[in-house]
This record gives sequence, structure tokens and C-alpha cells, in this order.
Amino acid sequence: MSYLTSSPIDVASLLLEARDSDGALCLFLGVVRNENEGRPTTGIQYEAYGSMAETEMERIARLLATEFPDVELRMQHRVGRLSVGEASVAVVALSPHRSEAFAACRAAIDRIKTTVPIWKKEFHPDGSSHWVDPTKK
Amino acid sequence: MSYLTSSPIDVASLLLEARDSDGALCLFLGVVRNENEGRPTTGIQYEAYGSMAETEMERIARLLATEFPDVELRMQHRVGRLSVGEASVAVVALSPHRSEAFAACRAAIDRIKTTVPIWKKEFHPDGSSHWVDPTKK
Amino acid sequence: MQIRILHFASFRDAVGRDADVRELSEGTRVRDLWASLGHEVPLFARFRAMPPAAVNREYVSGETVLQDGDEVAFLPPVAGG
Amino acid sequence: MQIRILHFASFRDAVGRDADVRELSEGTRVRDLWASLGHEVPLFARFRAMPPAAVNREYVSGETVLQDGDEVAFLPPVAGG
Repeated sequence: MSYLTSSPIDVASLLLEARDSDGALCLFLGVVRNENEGRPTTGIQYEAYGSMAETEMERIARLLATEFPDVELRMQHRVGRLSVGEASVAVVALSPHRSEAFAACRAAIDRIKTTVPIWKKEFHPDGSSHWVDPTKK
Repeated sequence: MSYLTSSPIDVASLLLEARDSDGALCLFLGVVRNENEGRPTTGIQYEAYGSMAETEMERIARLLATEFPDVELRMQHRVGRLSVGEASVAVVALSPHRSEAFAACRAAIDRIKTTVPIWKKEFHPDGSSHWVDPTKK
Repeated sequence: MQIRILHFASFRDAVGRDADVRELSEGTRVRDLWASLGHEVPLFARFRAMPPAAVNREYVSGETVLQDGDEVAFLPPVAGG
Repeated sequence: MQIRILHFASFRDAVGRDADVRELSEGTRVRDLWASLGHEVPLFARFRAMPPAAVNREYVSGETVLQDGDEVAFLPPVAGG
């Protein structure tokens, strides 16, 4: 399965089939909001450097597998034009106990946001748009 | 909606309908595992002091609403006999940003496990069973 | 006055019933009730401290004075999730 | 030698294309390429430090020496999630 998808993220299928030893599942969903930094938003265009984003998410998965050996991790990031309320990213962490499930899920989404080459252009009610720069806050 | 259910938890419906201001969703699922404390398990019977469990989960929800005013919280706990792989508890926290979603979700499941009057009897492959006592570890 | 006691999980197994109705004298505290149950239920007598108790579905301290019609429960260690 | 440069998001908007092919002399480092692009693209000239760069889909430092056939990208601040 690839980490990027241009179709709506199928959350139900990401949740399926825990291992018999899994007692905990933590899912994180990033959802398109109706505002950002105080400005109303009507939608977001996600653009990826696709081949590198796949490589980078694979690298994140490999590192987290070392840091959390009991955790099974599933990640998917959507690309394309999304409306308010749609999921842009999903991370699922399954593990025997809940502490590692929460920690691995949180670490995964934090790293995805930091290193995976994906960009977003926000659209506003007045028709204008701009590329989001998280380093300028 | 009541917090306790004797039917399988409908996770999909718990995930539906974020508010337009929600940018983050964190779901925790507790799942019946195939072993506990080193002993193989074939299933778990969850028993609740139903009316008090509802009151107590409502109290947890109220306290967390004060601690995390931006978070919308949904919780459900299953009762009855469950097999390995079935979800026993679900917590969903929706919020504008991910930090509170993770924190509220984690706080909710930690408190559910500590104060809600629910008990579990584990069944083993040899047909024996016992009530789990988390204070004896 | 009359109160109702509910028994759950391992406590129900120990008592052999899931509920009891009991006549108490005015002023009986939750901890007095627990102490009297200890004379009847061997498992309860083995507790050094009173387990968590609820009156009318709310956690209470042992000092709580019981009232006519109360629903009382002593709770084995909870294990939800 | 020949390399390919990919432009994404705000950088693509600034360059006006999503890719360029370019002839470079042997020994050209990533930071040399960035400096030369700064002479052509006003947005790039405004950067005090080189942005994160990738060669063949892996993050690299500015000292990395480019090879024939490399796929190079300078990356605007990422904003996934």
C-alpha cells in the first residue's frame, strides 16, 4: 500500500485487523478546518513531492519500528483538493498496551508534519489562496 | 446516547461529524488481547454497575470539558462477553489542534480505567476464569 | 430504616447474591455496614481497609451516614477499559 | 553533466515551471546550484539560508556534490498533516 492517496482516506479499513496481541489502538486524523491563524478557510489543496514523500514516510515508519518495537503503524496522507471536514492524514498505532500506542501515534504525526515533503495551499472565502508556511508563526 | 453498550461498539459512527473548527481527531480503542500478565486469554466478560458507570462517565466527561474546553469528547464502553480482537472501549476526542485531542483522549481512557465501576473476568484456554484485579500486579 | 446493598463481580461471587436488603439503625455509617458484612463474608473480613464504596451511584467516604432507601455498593477493584 | 531540478508549491509558483534540466560542471555542490538559482529567481535570492534540499528523494546537505542524472529539489517549508 502506498502512503499517499488522492482518494478519500478509508479510515475503516485502516482500523481493521488488530493482531491477537494488540490491546490498544490509537488513531489520529488530521481534518481540514474552517479557519487557520484566524483566517477563514474554505478548503485546502495538498501537494506532495510524491516519490520522496513515500520514501520519507517509509523512513519514519522504519525509525518508529525501532523505537516502538511492539507497535504496528499505519499511515496515509491525502493529496489534492479537500473541503472542510475531510481527513488529510491518518495514523493508526496498534500495540499490546496503550502507552506505546499513544506515543507512537503522536510521534508519527509530529514527524510527518516536520519532514514529509507535502505542502498546502489554503483557500479563503474571498477566492484568494496562499501556501501555508508553518515556519512563519 | 448512553455510555455503556451491550452491542459491538460502532466505531464508524463515533468518528462521524466533526465540527467545522475541528482540525484533529484522536481515537483510542481498547481491544481484547490473547494474553494478560503472561496468561493466555480466550475472552473477557465485562460487567458494570450500569447506572453508576453512566453517572461516573458523565462526571469524567464534565470534568474533561472543563479541563479541555475546546475538545468534544465521545466515549463508549462495552459490557458482556467479548472475544479476542473485539473493542471493549472507545474514546474519541475532537479539537481544533492535535495536542489537546491527544491529551484529552489519553486522560479520558486513564480515568475510565481508574474510576468507572466496570469489572472484567478473563477466560483461559483450560476453561478456568478469574476476575482481574489491577491493584495486584 | 432499610437500605439495599448491591454486590458486583468477585464480591457477588463471595456473597452468593447480587443484592441484599437490610434493616439498619439510624446513624449507621458506611464503614459500620462494611464492618458488619465482614462478620458474614470471609472474603470481606480479609480486607485491611474498606474498599471504595458508593451510595446512590456516587463514591462516598466511610464516614457517610446512611439514609433510609439508600442504594449501597462496595466495589471490587475496577478493571474497565 | 546534466541534472533535473523539480520545483514545488510556492517555489514552482516563483519559477513558473515544475521542472528544469540543467548542465552543470563536475564538482558542483548543492549549495552552488542554489546560489546560481538565486541569480534567476528573485524569491530565492531573498533566502538568507539555503532551504532543505533533496537529491534523488533523500534530504542532503549543501555540501553534497551533484552527479550526472541527479534529481534535485529545494523544498519550501513543508506543511503536511
